[in-house]
Amino acid sequence: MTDTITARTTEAPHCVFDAKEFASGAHPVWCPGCGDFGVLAALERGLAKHGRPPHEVVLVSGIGCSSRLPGYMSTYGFHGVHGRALAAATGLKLTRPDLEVIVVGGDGDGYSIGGNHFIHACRRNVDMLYVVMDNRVYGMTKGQPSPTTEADWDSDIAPGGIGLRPFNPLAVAIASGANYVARGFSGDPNGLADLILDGIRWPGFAFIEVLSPCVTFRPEQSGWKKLVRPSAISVESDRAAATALVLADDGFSLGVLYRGDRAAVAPPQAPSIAVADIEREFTLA
Amino acid sequence: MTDTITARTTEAPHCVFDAKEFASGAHPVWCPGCGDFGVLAALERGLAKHGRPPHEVVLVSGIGCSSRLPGYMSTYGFHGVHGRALAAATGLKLTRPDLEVIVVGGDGDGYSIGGNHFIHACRRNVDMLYVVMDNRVYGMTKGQPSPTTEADWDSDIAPGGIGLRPFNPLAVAIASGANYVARGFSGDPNGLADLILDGIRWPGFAFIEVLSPCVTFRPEQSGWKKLVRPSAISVESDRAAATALVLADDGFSLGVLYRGDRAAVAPPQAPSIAVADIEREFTLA
Amino acid sequence: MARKSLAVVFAGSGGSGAMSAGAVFLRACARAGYFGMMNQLFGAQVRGGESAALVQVSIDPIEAQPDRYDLFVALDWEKVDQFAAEIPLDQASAVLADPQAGAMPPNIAKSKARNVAFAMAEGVKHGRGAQRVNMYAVGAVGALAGLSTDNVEAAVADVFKDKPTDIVAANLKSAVSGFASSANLTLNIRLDAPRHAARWLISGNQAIALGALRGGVRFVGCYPITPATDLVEWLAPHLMKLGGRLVLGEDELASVNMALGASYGGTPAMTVTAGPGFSLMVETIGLAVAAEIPLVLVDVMRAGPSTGIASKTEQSDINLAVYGAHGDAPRIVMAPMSVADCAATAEYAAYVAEAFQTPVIVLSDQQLGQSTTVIDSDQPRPKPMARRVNGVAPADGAFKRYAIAADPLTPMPPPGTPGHEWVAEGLTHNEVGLPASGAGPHVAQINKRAKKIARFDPGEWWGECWGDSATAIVAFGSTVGPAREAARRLAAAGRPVRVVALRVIAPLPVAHLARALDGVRRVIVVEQNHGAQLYHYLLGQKAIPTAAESVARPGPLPYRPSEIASYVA
Amino acid sequence: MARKSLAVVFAGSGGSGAMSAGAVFLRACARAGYFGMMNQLFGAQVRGGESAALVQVSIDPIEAQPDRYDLFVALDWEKVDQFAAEIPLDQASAVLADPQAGAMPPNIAKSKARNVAFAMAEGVKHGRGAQRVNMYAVGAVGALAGLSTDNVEAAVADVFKDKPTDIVAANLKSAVSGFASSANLTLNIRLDAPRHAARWLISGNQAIALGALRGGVRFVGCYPITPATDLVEWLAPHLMKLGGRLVLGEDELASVNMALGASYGGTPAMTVTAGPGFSLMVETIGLAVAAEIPLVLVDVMRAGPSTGIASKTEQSDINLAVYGAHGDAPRIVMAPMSVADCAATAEYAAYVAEAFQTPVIVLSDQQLGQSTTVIDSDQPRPKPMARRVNGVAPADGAFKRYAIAADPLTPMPPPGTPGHEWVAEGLTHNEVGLPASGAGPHVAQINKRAKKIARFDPGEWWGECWGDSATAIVAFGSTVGPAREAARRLAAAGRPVRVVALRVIAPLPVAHLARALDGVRRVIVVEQNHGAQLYHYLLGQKAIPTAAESVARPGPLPYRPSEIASYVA
Ligand SMILES: Cc1ncc(C[n+]2csc(CCOP(=O)(O)OP(=O)(O)O)c2C)c(N)n1
Ligand SMILES: Cc1ncc(C[n+]2csc(CCOP(=O)(O)OP(=O)(O)O)c2C)c(N)n1
Ligand code: SF4
Ligand code: SF4
Ligand SMILES: [Mg+2]
Ligand SMILES: [Mg+2]
Repeated sequence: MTDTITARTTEAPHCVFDAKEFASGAHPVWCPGCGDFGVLAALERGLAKHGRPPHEVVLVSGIGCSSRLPGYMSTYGFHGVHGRALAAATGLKLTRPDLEVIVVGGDGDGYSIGGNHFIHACRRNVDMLYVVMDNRVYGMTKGQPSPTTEADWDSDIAPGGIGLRPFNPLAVAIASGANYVARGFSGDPNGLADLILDGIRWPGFAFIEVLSPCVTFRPEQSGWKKLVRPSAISVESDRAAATALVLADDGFSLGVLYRGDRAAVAPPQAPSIAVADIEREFTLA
Repeated sequence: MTDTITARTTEAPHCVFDAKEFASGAHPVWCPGCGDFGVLAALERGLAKHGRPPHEVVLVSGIGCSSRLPGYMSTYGFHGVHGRALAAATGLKLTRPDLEVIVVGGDGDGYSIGGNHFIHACRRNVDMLYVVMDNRVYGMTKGQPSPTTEADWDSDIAPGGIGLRPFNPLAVAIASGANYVARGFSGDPNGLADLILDGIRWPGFAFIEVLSPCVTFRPEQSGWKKLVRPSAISVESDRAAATALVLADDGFSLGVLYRGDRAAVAPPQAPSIAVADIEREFTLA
Repeated sequence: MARKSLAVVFAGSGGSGAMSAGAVFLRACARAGYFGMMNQLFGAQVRGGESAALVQVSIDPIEAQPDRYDLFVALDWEKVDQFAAEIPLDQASAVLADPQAGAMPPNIAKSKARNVAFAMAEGVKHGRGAQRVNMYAVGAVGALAGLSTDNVEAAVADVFKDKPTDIVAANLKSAVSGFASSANLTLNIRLDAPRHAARWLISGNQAIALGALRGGVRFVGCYPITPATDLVEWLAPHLMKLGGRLVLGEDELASVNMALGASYGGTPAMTVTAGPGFSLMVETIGLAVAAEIPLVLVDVMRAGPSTGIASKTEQSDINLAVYGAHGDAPRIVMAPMSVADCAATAEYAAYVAEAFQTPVIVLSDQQLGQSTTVIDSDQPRPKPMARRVNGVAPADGAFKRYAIAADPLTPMPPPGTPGHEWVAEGLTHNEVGLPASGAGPHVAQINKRAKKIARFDPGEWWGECWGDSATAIVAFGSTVGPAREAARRLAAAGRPVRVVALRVIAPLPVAHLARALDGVRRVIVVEQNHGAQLYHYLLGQKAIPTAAESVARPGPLPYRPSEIASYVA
Repeated sequence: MARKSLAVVFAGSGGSGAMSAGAVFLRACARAGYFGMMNQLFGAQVRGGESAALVQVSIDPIEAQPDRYDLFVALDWEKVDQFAAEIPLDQASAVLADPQAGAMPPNIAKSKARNVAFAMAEGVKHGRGAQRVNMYAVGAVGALAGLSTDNVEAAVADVFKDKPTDIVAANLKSAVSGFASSANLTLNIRLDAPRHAARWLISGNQAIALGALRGGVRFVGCYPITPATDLVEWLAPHLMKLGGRLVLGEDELASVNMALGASYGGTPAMTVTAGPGFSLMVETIGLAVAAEIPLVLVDVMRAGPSTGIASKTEQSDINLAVYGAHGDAPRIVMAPMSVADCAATAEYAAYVAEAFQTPVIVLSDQQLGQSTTVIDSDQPRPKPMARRVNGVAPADGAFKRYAIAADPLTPMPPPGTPGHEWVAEGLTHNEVGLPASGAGPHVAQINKRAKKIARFDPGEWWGECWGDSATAIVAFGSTVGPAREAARRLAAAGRPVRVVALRVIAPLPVAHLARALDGVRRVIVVEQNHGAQLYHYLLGQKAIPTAAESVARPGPLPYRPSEIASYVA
């Protein structure tokens, strides 16, 4: 991350932590080799660098393999129902702007059942980070095509492939108003940790799409490590240009794609009246 | 509409109707002057030109002032629950490709509660037309800001304005994969009828955002007739270019914005086995 | 002879000002010291169509729509007769109409109500400056009822306080000339002198909002839906000024999850909806149960099923409130017993949700919610209760948010508390909140939550019982008012009836209810839905005898006292 | 002495092949003519972790998990003892384990089961080429049970039919050497000779899918959810080949509305889900009720509330199925009484939905759905019923889709039918389907729909009653099997018990149930949830006496026959 970027962050770190302090110690249910391990490591490292203590951080998630992540961190967590993590996080952050709110989940949770909350979270621009572990499959339910699955990926439920052009989360995020859009790779936890730190500190709604292979149902995704390249996407503050970039990209360029300058939703105002003042409205005098 | 476009339509009209034959005769509950009257007229005219008889057409809608429209037409109709019209229409069209399926509704129904079905309908690209009567307000519930409402529009529920950048339906539709994207105006029913005809005939999912004033809760929208201009948006077959256009536009340019060349979802295949063949799978011999 | 109460309708086409007429009349009477209630009827047109303001005023509190109206004021006759079925008139009723407006429409005329000619159009023409027929009519009716011009004028000023001064002046002038014109009308609707006391003019929706604010609610996630929208519209600006926030969700799924997220953060939170939205929310209610997070859900019931009739009343969401959600998801359900009780019930709901770390559903209904009512402002209030947040920091290992101990209520420190980090968990979990799939934790946590709900004893807040007759009517919500009015009349006729109103519906306050039904030989459960939802629920809980009778019919018409009285009699 | 039945567990760490072992053993026994059932247990890891295959085989049909296992085959001991609570062993049980794998873990050892050393690792080493311990074990157990090598080899070929030939060969070889090795084992698990008949090997989920196809379902909208996913995964390719279509919705709201849209178009349609998805669907169930559109909803119940335990069984969605949705929304609810009954119940549900133009909910559960079972292939099937589509074309005016007439079932011609255009309407509507807000149409249409449901008489399809004792167990779904097995044992012990199984749960077949309970003095309602949902429902319908007893406990453990027998005794 360049100096310019750091200079625009909203908060400076107030103390320094070790990544290990962000681990809960619980043993992940993930299959050995699952990409989500890399994302967990990146979150621990990114948060350690960020410097806020675990109790000031809340990880919010829905349902899926990836959504199990909050239990593996030493922070507060909210493991809600499938697809609604962004909504819960919105209520939380709007009432507790003092907390660091990070939403995590999968492509099914976020782009399928959670799609409406995704586009509206982008639009609402509440100051939080959303990390999607995209493995282009519903892992938890044992391998069905998700919105980001390739059209021709064969599965029991869609023999021969689902036949639909995959959902483009980055294009949709930009069109919907996200203020920060990046792509990371679970196989590069340090690079991802930097993106996470950057996204946390960027004002408004920051979205990081992470390529996070499902070794069990999409073993061919182990080839992703050869496809990713860290630079082709450049930071663009222009939505049209950023869209053009992302539409032209093959989906394997990593880095920050877009950073906007929308102000995040403001915290609630300080109380200016008491309930008793309101009651007067009903009197008849 | 140019010849080139007509040449790419999927079906030719098979007989000619009068617009009146598409009216049910029921008296709309709409406030006098509501923009939706213009959309109703445009649908009647567009369908008459299209030439399929009323019984081969199904109007599908959700809930809202605009969603009342199916009852005012002489076609078949499905007036479902709030926000789910596109899903119902998808099931209908996929099983009854012989029918002309048209989905209508409002900005609340389509972009707010129905947002997930909107982006996934764009992606799924089933051959149907979706007409949104956008009045930038929840009319039926008496005037709350919708996703397309201007940030500073004052209302009881959001005094001083909701403070959010409005949702850009056209940009989101393009990012999500709609195959046809246009903007119309209820004050020009003939122009809108042409767009409707064009959208019906274009393969795949066609989306027409219609500026349709709510004279009751947004009386200032009567000024729209001075703002709309019929030409600034040109037909673009390039998604990035179309996005750039729509992001730069002030929202009042009318016409076809984007026409893609994705093939629509194919109809189901002809039966190749019988249930008895399946049963054999369970036998133990 | 003067009367104790008066029921008046102001009706007319779009633009006739029927609603303002009703509002001014109600307010003028309220200022004069009367109780009162106003309900609204609208035609099919979304806005600006014909309408009718149904106003009752009385020297006693009013909790039910009347059996009949004394007076029907036709501001004009356009499309107004469509309301006839909802406005019972009889030969003792008077219809005040302008002869210029044409003949009484047949649906009204067949009531045999007496026609009293009132040249309103002429009347306003004679005044100076712009004039309003509706205010002219209100002035006249106010005078006939025995109000002072002061009260009428102050009411006009109140109702039009946000309008430009010339408009206010024109309305005032019309009301005053109407007042004067009453001398020419032979119509005895004079009211007895009222008893004065501190009163409020409030709707059930406003009262629920106020109660929630009193109860500490500072976050609301919601999505507009009739007839709950005006609740949140009233609430939004007040909540903002109290330092809270109302967020419009993109749908009900978002709204209820936003509220749950805010509550997890430590802020008492609420969502407000009606049937269709409530149906969408039950998955998240289950999450609130499983993860033990406080939440208030207000359902302003309307006529169902599906989209039904959005603007009209019914009590048909009992099943959904009590049983909605997959799995074993016990929750608390309450219903205000009157408009006057709305604030207290909502406040109580907020406290109970917090104290028991559980969703509390408040079943209001359109009839309560949208009745603008004069109530005594001095109503009983529940004692504050709060969420337990002081957990014992673990010496080692993770904080046991979901500890299995004698007390099923385990502390839930808010995020930001050092050393108590926990994960709110909707999966079957162990004591520290990690997912678990064995029978042990599954059964232990289900028992923990069930015990918590079973331990909730509302005490005197369970409901109310009036009378000690051997015949009892059991009711809840907006049906309590008509039931009580029916009981008053039956008592007056020498046939006293007990009325048992449930404020807490689930968990059913079985012991309190049994005490209230002690000595009863005939139980009649009255409710406003087709399926007799409450009746079957009470049977299922063995709370009423199998011989209990059920009076159940759907909306959209509110129960009238005579309907209940004639069944019981 | 040979035995009538045998319960065997194959367990081991990820990669040990416990599931294939179980599948081969079950299939080999089935081929030999035995009945059987297999259930699966998995560790916490999403995939590839430790697992156990629970297999029972018998000369009689099997409908319940056993009280205890005769044999535990440890392919290795890694993490396997976590399953101990779910695999009852006792001193009469044998544990077949390789001494090389180490000592028996304490949770298993404390059962006092006899350890039978079986040098599997050594055994496979001595064979030629690549070898599999799991198949070696199956071969040995098969031989001990008295199967022929032919049956074992054919079963291996069946189970591995999609694998490359070298893999199949290696597995075959191991099974054969294992078969031979059995001679060295002193373990008497020899089965009685079976009775042969036409049989199927099928899971409840597959059987429901098959039943739906038989019933004419040609469109499915769904969203993956455990334990319903394998149902739709099996269904999808078959549906395609039958000219139908399965669409993966973006969520359950989409799925159920897609199905409803397809159904409106004239195609029998279904959605398939589990608790969380079902909760999301209830708003649309209400629409299907109000607009009178056929729909089959299959809920494969799992442990709740909220996300609960996705992979384990419970019967806790009765409340949601019977009562879920706002407003008066009566619907039909059914449950298969066994795996063998799944196809018939699903087929029946499809017919009833079509014929009664209404949503029909099929409550299956994980225990039924994911039990791979040997059943007699010749099961009773329901008579086809179809949707009424031939409406009378109106001479003038619109087609009266929602006509109020003596017969509440009014024709619903599919779109495309000239002259019968109608709008499916979820608002309160008049006879032609236009929104209406008066009491008249509201009450008339609610009555129409209620009458329709009330007229549904399932006849002999209501459920079943076995026995005529004065003590009756009432059960449904996967609890019927254990109840019947308990009854068999009690009868054998000279204490006969009647078992009453409900296939139709709502509307409650009150008359049929009353007949089934005729002469009963003691009623015991057995169900698998905490809240005694069925019990309270039956009480609420006055279908059982208030003295009826409730046996209700949550999942995730299935009921075992002894549990029910010891309560009853
Ligand atoms: C309402 C609801 N519907 C469906 C499910 C079943 N379900 C659990 S996780 C999941 C998809 C997970 O996919 P994704 O978010 O991509 O996570 P992954 O497992 O791939 O990390 C589904 C469909 C559920 N738990 N709740
Ligand atoms: C599930 C559900 N939530 C909320 C509502 C209430 N509701 C009815 S229409 C509507 C919004 C309508 O807005 P829009 O789609 O823009 O239509 P318009 O009335 O403006 O034409 C809402 C929120 C409902 N009927 N169902
Ligand atoms: S199934 Fe896939 S996504 Fe889930 S834990 Fe295993 S590798 Fe990861
Ligand atoms: S409220 Fe607005 S959108 Fe609704 S009918 Fe009236 S003008 Fe049209
Ligand atoms: Mg995934
Ligand atoms: Mg709108």
